[in-house]
Amino acid sequence: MQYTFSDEQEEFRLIVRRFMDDKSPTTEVRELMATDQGYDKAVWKQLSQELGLPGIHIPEAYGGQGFGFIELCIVMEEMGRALLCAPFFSATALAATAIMSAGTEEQKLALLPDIASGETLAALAYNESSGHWDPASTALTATPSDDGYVLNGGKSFVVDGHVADLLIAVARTPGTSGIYGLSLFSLEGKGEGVKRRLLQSLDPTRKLAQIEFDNAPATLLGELDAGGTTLPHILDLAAVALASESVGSAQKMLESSIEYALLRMQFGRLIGSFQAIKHKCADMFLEVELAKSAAYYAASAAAEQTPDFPAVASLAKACASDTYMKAAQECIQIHGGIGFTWENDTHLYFKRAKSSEVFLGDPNYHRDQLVLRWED
Amino acid sequence: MQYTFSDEQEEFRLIVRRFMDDKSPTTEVRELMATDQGYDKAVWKQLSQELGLPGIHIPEAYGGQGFGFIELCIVMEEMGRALLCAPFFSATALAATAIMSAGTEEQKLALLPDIASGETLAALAYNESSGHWDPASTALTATPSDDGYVLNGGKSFVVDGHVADLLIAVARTPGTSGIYGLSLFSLEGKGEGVKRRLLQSLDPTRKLAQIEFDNAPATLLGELDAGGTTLPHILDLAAVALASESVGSAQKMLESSIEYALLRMQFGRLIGSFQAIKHKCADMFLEVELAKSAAYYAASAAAEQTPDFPAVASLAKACASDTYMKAAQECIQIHGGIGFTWENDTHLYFKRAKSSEVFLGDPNYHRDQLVLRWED
Amino acid sequence: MTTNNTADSNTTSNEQTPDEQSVRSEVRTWLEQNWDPNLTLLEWRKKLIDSGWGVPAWPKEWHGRGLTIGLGDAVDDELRKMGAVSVAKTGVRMLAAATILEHGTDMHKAKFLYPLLTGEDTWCQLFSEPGSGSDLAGLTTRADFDGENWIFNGQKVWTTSAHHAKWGMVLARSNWDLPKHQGMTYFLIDMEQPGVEVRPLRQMNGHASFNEIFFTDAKIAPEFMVSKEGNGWKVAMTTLAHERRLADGIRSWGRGDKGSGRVYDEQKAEIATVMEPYKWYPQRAGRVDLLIERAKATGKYDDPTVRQAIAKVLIMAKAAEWTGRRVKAAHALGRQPGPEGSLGKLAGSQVARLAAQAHTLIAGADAMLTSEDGAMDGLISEILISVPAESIAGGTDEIQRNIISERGLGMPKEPRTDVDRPFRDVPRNTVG
Amino acid sequence: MTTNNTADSNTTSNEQTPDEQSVRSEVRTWLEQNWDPNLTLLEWRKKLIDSGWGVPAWPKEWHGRGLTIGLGDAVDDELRKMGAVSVAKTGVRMLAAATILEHGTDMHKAKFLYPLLTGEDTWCQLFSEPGSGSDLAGLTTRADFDGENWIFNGQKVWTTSAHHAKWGMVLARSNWDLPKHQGMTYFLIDMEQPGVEVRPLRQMNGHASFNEIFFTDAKIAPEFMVSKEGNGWKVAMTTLAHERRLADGIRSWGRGDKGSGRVYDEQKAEIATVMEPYKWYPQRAGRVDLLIERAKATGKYDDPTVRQAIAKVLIMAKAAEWTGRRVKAAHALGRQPGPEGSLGKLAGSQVARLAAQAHTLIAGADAMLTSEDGAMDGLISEILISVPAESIAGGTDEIQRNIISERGLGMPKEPRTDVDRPFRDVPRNTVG
Repeated sequence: MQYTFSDEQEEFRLIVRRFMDDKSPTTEVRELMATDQGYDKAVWKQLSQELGLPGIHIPEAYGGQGFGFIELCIVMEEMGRALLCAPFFSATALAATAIMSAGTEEQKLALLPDIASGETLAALAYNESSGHWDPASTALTATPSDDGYVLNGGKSFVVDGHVADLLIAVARTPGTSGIYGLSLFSLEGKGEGVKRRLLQSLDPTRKLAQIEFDNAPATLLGELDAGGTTLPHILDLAAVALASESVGSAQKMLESSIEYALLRMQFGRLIGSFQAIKHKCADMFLEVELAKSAAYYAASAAAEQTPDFPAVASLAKACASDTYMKAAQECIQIHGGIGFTWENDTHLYFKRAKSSEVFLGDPNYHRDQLVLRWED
Repeated sequence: MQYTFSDEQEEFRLIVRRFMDDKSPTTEVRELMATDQGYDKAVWKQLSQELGLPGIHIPEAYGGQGFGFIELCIVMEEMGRALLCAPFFSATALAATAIMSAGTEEQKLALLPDIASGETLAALAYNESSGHWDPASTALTATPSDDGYVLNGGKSFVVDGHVADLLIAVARTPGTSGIYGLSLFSLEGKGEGVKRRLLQSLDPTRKLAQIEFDNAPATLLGELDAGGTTLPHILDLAAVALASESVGSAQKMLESSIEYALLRMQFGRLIGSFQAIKHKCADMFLEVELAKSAAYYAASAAAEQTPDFPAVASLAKACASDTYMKAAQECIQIHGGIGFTWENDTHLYFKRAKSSEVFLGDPNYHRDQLVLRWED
Repeated sequence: MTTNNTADSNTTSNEQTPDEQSVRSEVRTWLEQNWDPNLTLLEWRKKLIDSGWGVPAWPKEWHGRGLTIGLGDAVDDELRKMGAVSVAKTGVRMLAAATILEHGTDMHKAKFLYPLLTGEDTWCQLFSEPGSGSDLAGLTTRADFDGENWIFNGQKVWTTSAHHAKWGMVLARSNWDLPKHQGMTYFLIDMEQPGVEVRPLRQMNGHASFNEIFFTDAKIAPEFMVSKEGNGWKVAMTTLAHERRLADGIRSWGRGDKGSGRVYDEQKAEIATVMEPYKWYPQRAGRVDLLIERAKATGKYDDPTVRQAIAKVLIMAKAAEWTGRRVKAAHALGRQPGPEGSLGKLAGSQVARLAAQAHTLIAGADAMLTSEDGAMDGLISEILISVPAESIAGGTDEIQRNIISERGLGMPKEPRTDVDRPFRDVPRNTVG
Repeated sequence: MTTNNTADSNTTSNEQTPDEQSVRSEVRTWLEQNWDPNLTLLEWRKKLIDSGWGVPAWPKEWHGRGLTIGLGDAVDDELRKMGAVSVAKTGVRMLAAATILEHGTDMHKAKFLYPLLTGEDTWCQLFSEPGSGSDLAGLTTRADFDGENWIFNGQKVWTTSAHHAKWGMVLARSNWDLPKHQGMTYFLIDMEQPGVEVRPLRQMNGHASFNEIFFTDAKIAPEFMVSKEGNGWKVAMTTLAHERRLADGIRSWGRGDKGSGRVYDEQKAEIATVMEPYKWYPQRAGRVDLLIERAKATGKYDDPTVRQAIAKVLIMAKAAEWTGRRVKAAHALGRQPGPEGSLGKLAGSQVARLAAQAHTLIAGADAMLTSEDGAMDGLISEILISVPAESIAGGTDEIQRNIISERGLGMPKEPRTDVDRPFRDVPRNTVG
């Protein structure tokens, strides 16, 4: 088990951080979050061509960088820190991971290179309007047709689903129920029978779409009815990627809190010299460090495919979600009134925290999973 | 609804408090907790004859003082504050309340006067070794016999059960299950077929007994099979009495914390001048005041038999248990090392807090009940 | 009973403490003869003010009848029963009125009170600054006397209603060589002058309920000073005491009287304007009232962990409510108010935060959506992004804990280094 | 590499940085020739100490071989593999040794180190006082020089093992006219003299793991002063730094070597005595390891609200464990240790408290019982009444938060009023 990052990984992190500092200041975030598209094509191109990030954990055989899940998580963490608006989480962390886990060799060769190069934006259409995170709740149906399948039903909360060129959708064979009869399908975002609508999201830096499928032609990804096996793992990996993003953001909230506490004076003293603020920051610091350790351990467990991975994926998700939410709340509190203004950047992070708290399952759900999955 | 105490009630509280200050200093508590009997007969006699406390909420027709449930709760609160070691909770709050709720007129006339006068110690044998608080879990059986019933099975966690002259036991008609077939029975503590054992309790100021019944002759109290109706109310009343005791103790913990914080110096200052301690005390104060309000409201709801009583009984119990436990913990923390010593009195209260936290159902149980019982 | 009670009177009411029944009957008679819903709001209010029934607890020489607060409430009750519209008793106006009545000159009273009651003049309060929030006495807006006027420069913030206020109560530093609390002066400022710029301040929840005010050589004539130079802190304390007392009233004020007629329509429009900044306040407090209904509607009621979350909110919210009633009940019995009152604010912050958490669990994935896509047409998302203000606005939790521990529990203040030297030597914020 | 490496040596090892393999082989050879489980513990230890393999990382002139810490660990590893008993490396002894090696005179080293290593002398540390806990530098035990000896008066507390200690490290105030940190002196005191009274201190969980020490005209000859008069604070910092470093080791020390023979039996008895005060420490930390097993055994595992409580403990406990490993791994890569290390203590308090809560929910009514009647023969109740110490012992949570915010986050210290004037003028406790 790798408990800390290698020198190469630390070096890589610095490169990513410098890119984010340069390309994703909050002025930029504010501009992009006001658009429907939600990202900057030029920055995405640079991030793809100069750093190769969209292919970070995709094997070289499929056109990727051939790094592992730990490096993916480093990227997520740095993006979370900078609140980067880009379709990385959707295309690489979610969709590419799903294809790598479920697709046939042929499909990987066909689909992954364009994702790795950043040319294809992909999205994972998993959740439905019921809002449940359990794969068993899937209602979208996939009926065999002459040249494949047709999908009928709807998906919701699809990250970047409105701009995705490629959709990876989870659907069930008609007549099945529970975790049986679930499969993954690929189809074009602008394909026949696909109607997409950008949802109004509380966190405008993460775009969510609702998608209706009306006899939409789709191709089976991997094996039929294997979703019950592949999906939980895909979702666990997604949860760890999201947890990594959250600890990056949480660290930023801690730093922002300290920075303000060491700048702001009241009663003739820096507010950072009052125990009420110092102790709050000490607690934040503890929680952020613990959440980092959990996310790092989970990333390592994913990379090494250890048997405790499912449990620690839930552990990391619950821990990171709670920590980020609390850190954002406390960051507002330490800023006082100014922290509640639109002008101050804290709310951008607060809203992302709220969105990440429930995405892929809220902390209560993952705490329950953690205990049920725990092996003594 | 009575939101505060009348002048007469405040006056009564002062009388009770003076008695407790006089008779139950912690030196006395420490002596009594080391005994098996657990109380001082002389003090009990005074408390009965001078103040009439054992009959506080028993109607005058049955030899009591004829006050209401609010006055009972005032007594409980003051006893909690002083950590009085006496069979008041067992005999008056639990057993007499059960007899008043379930007994026939004749039985009330027969049993209550001696409890009211303090001559008879009574105990409610409700819980069994399974530790469940739901009446449905009752396993003790009551089989009809020639001159009444015989009880078979066991009871546990019976407060003062080892010294009680009179036992009120909950048992079920053989062959019944759930809340059906439950009845209350009265029998002598030293009666035939009754074996009692003092349990080793974490809180030595509250004595608990285990009782085995082996064909023990018993008299039906009130109506057969009516326990499913009477018991929940008896337990709710008991919960509110216990909540009142807990807020009295919690208030003591708050006062003890402040007192020490205004006495102890570190770094050339009173520790009570540090924000870390001040804010901790402010939070304690808030919680104790809220718990008091909840207990007072619940006592008032009991007295006026309002429809929201079941829900607020659970609310008060959950709130008071958590508040007391936390206040005791923080009181130790504010005292530092000395707070963890045997010599310091805080642990006496801490142990009572732990015991009261789970007695009659832990806060999780009552929170759940609160929501399930809540009527919008 | 006020000291003004002995002043000369031209009303027809009985002199000295009249009893409630006779007051009620007198106002009823007057209303029966005068109340007319078809008057304009202004016409009616002038009539009401002139009769002394608009603010009966005010002194007789200033539009009132010198009645006790209790009798004043009885008069209001009669107006309510009749459906008669009252004078403009909005929150900030009442703070200005209370301050002027207590500390103002006769010129102030003559000039300001009447148009304040008719509703023609709106007011705002200009105390907080970007650099002085919790530490209000650290303010740095400067008032310099140029021989003719006081010249104002600086910035104020968190000013509700400043965008339509005609007058402002403003606290500024007029002397930098005295300790911080002694160098402030309190003025009444004309908001409609060139040196005053009002900019809306947008919050993280999208509303703009407050304003920032920029003073650039704004002018105030010396006669608009309230009390003496350097006495500003004391006057401000009067305003703040009334603000604390009225806090609930300010927010719940003006549900509006029901009826048809011109006066009602005009009142409705007035209320809409005044209440606009407060419409998100119920969401900020966490909307505890919706929890069980929402849980049942989403099916989350069946989840025991959600029930725990709801229970935690209910316990705190109900206990806080009962604490409030306990304080009032004790007060009604003539007992000294205990320190319980000051705890409500802190409890409210925690209720709001716990409620937002429970609403999040109940909403699940829907917590990510807002506006028409969000649960209850965006109401739930408004809760989620409004509650962080509850523990800040009107005094942070940290300040509340200081107050509670010091005033409620008698714990010592921290050593201070900012109060015993000239303000110009006290370290302070260079930027807001 | 220590500066003592160049000192004259009478061992047969290679001079200068020997490699690990040769060290391991050398000690193995020596052990094969010398290790004999049928010796008495004392006989064996003397042999081991004389060989230099007992404390190989100590200087050559003081029973060691001047090896690096890493090579010392390798030697210990070889002893372990052979099943050979080591020198008396118990916690408090090692603190004394480290302090004496760094600040002691040659007389101290000659007199104390040898019997300390053989196990003949036990030690205790006398720093904390009833009146100075978090504020250690506020201590008031006085040392007055009577022309011949230092005369001690005062009271110490929280002294583990004092009841069987031969020697104590004691910090006392020798000058009351200097600021608090400058008036303390560090001594080595003979505990077996009439002026020293040791009383056991009983805790709320019934154990008596600590002692109170009363000095009444106890005597210390001047040559037992460590470092200079007034330099005590600095020396104490050395002791405390080693205490922090060894914290885990002190508690887990001495599982004992396995095997049969006289030396093992004697070691077992020694360990039993030394470890006695620590036997409740695992319970104090909350026994996270038992939670799921207990939940399954009681059926509470099926309650989702209990699973939430368990999950909260597991998250914090595992994350804290991984944080510890992260620090070590970074250290092993030669990186500067970050401030993460100092967070473990604070996390531990919270884990313990959460674990006690979860154990309570799991135990239900059984939480009211103890001893043989209690769950797991009273082990669960010992958890419940031991965890309150976790957030106090070894530095309260409040002090940890001060340290973390100041050293870890660079936040300013609070204004201090106790460090810049003669100690006799600093307000302090009149009673403990």
